Amino acid sequence: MSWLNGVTVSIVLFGIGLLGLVLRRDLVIKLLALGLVNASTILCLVSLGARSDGAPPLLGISTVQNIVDPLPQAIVLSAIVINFAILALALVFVMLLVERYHTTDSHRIERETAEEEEQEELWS
Amino acid sequence: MRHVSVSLVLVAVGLTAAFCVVVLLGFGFRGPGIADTEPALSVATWIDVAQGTGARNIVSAIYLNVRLFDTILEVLVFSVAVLGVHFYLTARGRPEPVESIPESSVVRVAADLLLPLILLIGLYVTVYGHLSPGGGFSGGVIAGTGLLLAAIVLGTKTVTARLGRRLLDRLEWITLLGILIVGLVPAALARTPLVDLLPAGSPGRVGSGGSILLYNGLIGLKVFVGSWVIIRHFVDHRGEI
Amino acid sequence: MTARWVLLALLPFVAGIALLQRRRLYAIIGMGLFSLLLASVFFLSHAPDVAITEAAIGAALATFIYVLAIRKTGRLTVAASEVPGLIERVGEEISGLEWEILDRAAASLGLDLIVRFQPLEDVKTSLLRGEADVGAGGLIPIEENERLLQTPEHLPTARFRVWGPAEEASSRLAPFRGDLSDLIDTARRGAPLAVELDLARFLAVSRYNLDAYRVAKDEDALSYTFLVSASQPDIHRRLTNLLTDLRSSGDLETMIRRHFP
Amino acid sequence: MELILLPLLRFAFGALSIASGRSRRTFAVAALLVDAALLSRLALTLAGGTATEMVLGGWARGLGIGFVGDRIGLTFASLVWGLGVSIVFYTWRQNLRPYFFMLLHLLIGAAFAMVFTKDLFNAYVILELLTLASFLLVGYGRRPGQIWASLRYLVLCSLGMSLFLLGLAVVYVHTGTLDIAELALRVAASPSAPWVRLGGALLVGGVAVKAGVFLFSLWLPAAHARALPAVSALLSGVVIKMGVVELFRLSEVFPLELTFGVLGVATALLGILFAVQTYDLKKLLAFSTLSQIGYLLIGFAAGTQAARIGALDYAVAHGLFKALLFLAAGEAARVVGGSDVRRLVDARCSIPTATRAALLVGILGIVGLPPFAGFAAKAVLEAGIHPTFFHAVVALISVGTAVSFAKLLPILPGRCATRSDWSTTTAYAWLAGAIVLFLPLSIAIVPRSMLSATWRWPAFLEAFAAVTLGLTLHRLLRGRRFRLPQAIFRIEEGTLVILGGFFVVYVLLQFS
Repeated sequence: MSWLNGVTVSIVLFGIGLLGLVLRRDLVIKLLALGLVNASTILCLVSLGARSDGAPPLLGISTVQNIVDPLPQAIVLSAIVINFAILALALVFVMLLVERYHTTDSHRIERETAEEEEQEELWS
Repeated sequence: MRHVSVSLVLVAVGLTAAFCVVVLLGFGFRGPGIADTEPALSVATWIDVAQGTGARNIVSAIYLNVRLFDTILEVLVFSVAVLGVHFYLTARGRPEPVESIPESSVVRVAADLLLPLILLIGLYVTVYGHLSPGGGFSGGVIAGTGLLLAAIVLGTKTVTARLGRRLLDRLEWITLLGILIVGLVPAALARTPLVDLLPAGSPGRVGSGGSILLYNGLIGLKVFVGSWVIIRHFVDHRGEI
Repeated sequence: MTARWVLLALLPFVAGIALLQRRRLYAIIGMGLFSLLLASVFFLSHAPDVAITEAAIGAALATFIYVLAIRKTGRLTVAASEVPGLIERVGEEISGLEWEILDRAAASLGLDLIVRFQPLEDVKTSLLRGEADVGAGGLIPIEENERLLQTPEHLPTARFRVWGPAEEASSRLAPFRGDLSDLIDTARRGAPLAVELDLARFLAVSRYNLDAYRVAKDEDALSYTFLVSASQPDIHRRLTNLLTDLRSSGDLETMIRRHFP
Repeated sequence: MELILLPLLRFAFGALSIASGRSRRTFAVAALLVDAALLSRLALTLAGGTATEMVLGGWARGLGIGFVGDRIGLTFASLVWGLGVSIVFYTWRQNLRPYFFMLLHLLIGAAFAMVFTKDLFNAYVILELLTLASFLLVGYGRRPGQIWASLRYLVLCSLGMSLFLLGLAVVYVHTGTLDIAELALRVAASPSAPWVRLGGALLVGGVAVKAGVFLFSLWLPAAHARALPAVSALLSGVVIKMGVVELFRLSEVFPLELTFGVLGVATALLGILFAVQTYDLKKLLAFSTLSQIGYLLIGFAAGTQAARIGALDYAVAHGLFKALLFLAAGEAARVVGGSDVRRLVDARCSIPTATRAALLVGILGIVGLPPFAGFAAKAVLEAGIHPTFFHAVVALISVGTAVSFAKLLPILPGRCATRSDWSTTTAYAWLAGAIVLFLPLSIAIVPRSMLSATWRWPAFLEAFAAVTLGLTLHRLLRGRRFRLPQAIFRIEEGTLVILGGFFVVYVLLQFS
């Protein structure tokens, strides 16, 4: 089962997320897909060090020889938080758009903003 | 799905599949530790580093000492998100009334019992971040989410009032400034900023690990307040809970 | 380690199924489940710090704010005046012909249906203010309004003039606009009354005592419709299509017979 | 020590301007003064010897986050500072909220960190902070168009950053390092390994989304055109440039000459096509930003030291005149009530004289007439380019730029004098001064020998010829509209185009 490791799965997840991002028109589901893409890179980084006889990077608890690489774990902590921040703000913006256009369909919002742009001026 | 044109679906599936294949083939991952050359950083280095800082959790030692600047930037990103949510969701004309669901006493009792427990867990995860898994960020989020429970029962206004609205608003920037000041203190002592000045202490004790505990505490407080602000706005915006 | 493999193999399926959902709520719950599984994978990959952070942020906080947000983004708000047979509260449930049609429309749009009952005179105001998307509850629109869209008729109705005992009949009475329960109350007491009613409301009132009053029926070709806020052309189109489908398949007949035996 | 103090103090000022919103302008000025002091200290150290290097937290090299204060970093930091000055003046009378100032401080602080860092993951975090801060700034006006533009920006940039992180994983698993200098050594040891190509393509593809490369940055026109003028100036002058800085750092690691050549030519030509076609002033500026990024990439691709330095010099020059153009265009559009060029021409008398003068200086700068910034930087750049093909492309972009900006000329004349307030005029004067005095100023980045070589008559001749040709073409083309595809600017197509761009980079890396 050597092909079934975190890296392979994470790349497949990246692909699924991309498809969701392109093919689903609902903005909320687009954001979920974007979250999946981001999460897949985190899985990829964490899996770089994972091995069956590994031990968590805690001194005094784990055997020193078995400790897995702690650097990817440390950096993905930042990545997780950043992904959450992006998601929260994107969600707020989707809420603002829905309040204005009463829809989460990306094509319709695209069309309506383009029409509005033609009609009204960009500055007031 | 059916509104999407067929050609777009075909192009998307084709490109994505090709992307996956290219990345899978090119990645060259043959299992952990199997590299073409000796990696620049090894686990042994990190163990030395962690022992130098006095922290037992190696990840914490990297996250809050070696790569502290990343963490500060990440806290800034989180602050920007909190501010953004606050800015874009408040000044929108009509604030909707928020009501709690008063009817079920079971929920109320459960919340009364659970809330202190969740806050305690958050505190533990924060304070013991350098000894066991966890840290300021996860601790703060756990405690902040615990308040969601209180918001369900009491309504966000009551919870905010109990926590003290002005205190919350101030904590938001006091903690941020605190983190930056702790990072800048060495500059005042003619050392480079972000250097850890506190002693390593004896590993395994709460008071060990240099300034990791200090940072964890500040970040925990900051994230606790921040996640509550986010939750409050989202709850308020739902109209009812 | 077997557990880790099983979880890893599960991840793409959970993610794929979650993103294929029509209803946003299900997709969100699916992705929350995905995050939880991911956190377990991290834990089994000897990354407890990442697992805790992912569980707290990805699985809990992110899912919460999604769920909190979608109520706002995904509901079909109906302003309705309560009319027995068309849309009425029966205990905890709502039933009626119009409710059934709206329920189907909401399901096909992937929206949660929220009904706000209010007096008939307020329904149009709610629509114009954008507080509701659809107006229901025995609406017979007469004048054209470019800010409100009409759906095709779903039930024919008529004008019933009710007056008495102390009131004089005129050829045109004020159409009824208020709360139906008040009217029923008035009728039950036999108090003076002069009002024009549509079929469903007339039936509702006539279940109680109408002996003291005189009744006349005007034979205008009138029908009930829904009113849709002009900012919601999608909902209007969907409702129109749905009504046409229901009529051509004969389902509408069955539904009408169910509520108006 | 200045290297880390610059960003950290900016962040502290950001927190302070939220804490005490009333003194937000005082803090903005104080931050500029502190920056100036730190930058001049850094410049003195640099003038005295080689680049300063440091590892944050006092750790060993390669272990912690490495910062390097070289000429490039100092130049870009100065650019950021200079733009910061003009933005503070420009917004002085606008009564913006403390929130705006906080974001401004964070953006500038992150830019300072970006120009100095040589750690890949640190670059990722900084780029994300830049993305979020500028995302919120684009939506600051809360118009639905702005909200939608910035949402697309966020989604596409986040996708790009995911590609970057994936590339970082590829690189890390094979080298075990995140330090760019260390990474360069390892890549040089095995330049043709498959992971080098994949990692390089992912990293470059990810950064290119932020750097304004046409195939990748399809979010850019809408975001630039719909944001507030001050924000557009920041986006074009600072945020895009930070992507360029990272591309430059990556070009020292991976063999990217061919890639940058192809991408540069593509982005330059496409940008020009769209710029010539549009009649909306702000969109015109946005598309021209794309075409100008082409110059930089061609400069990186040429392979000579002179071309690389010239490209960086041009990046600074572009930051200056594009910021000036955006500020002036925003002011003009606000006064007239629309940014359509024809409307601006009709109502040109209501546009303040200072604004029209600023537009003139900006146009002279961007079309590259001597002695303005564009000419000086382009001359250095061209001196280093050897393949004739690239030379032809650079000349073509010059002509195209002249064609697209020729339609602005009717706005400028007019005997009517309208006064504007002192703060915006100061902002214009500051930037215009830098554009006029660019040649002496660029001594910081360009060696003196290279500078003197640019003052030759062929360079002058070429500049004037390009402008003349551009004006003639503009007359010929006038009234002729051609339609270009607009669907690529949607979120779905944009995602696919980014994927396609990744493949282009990947394939091109095979041949280098």
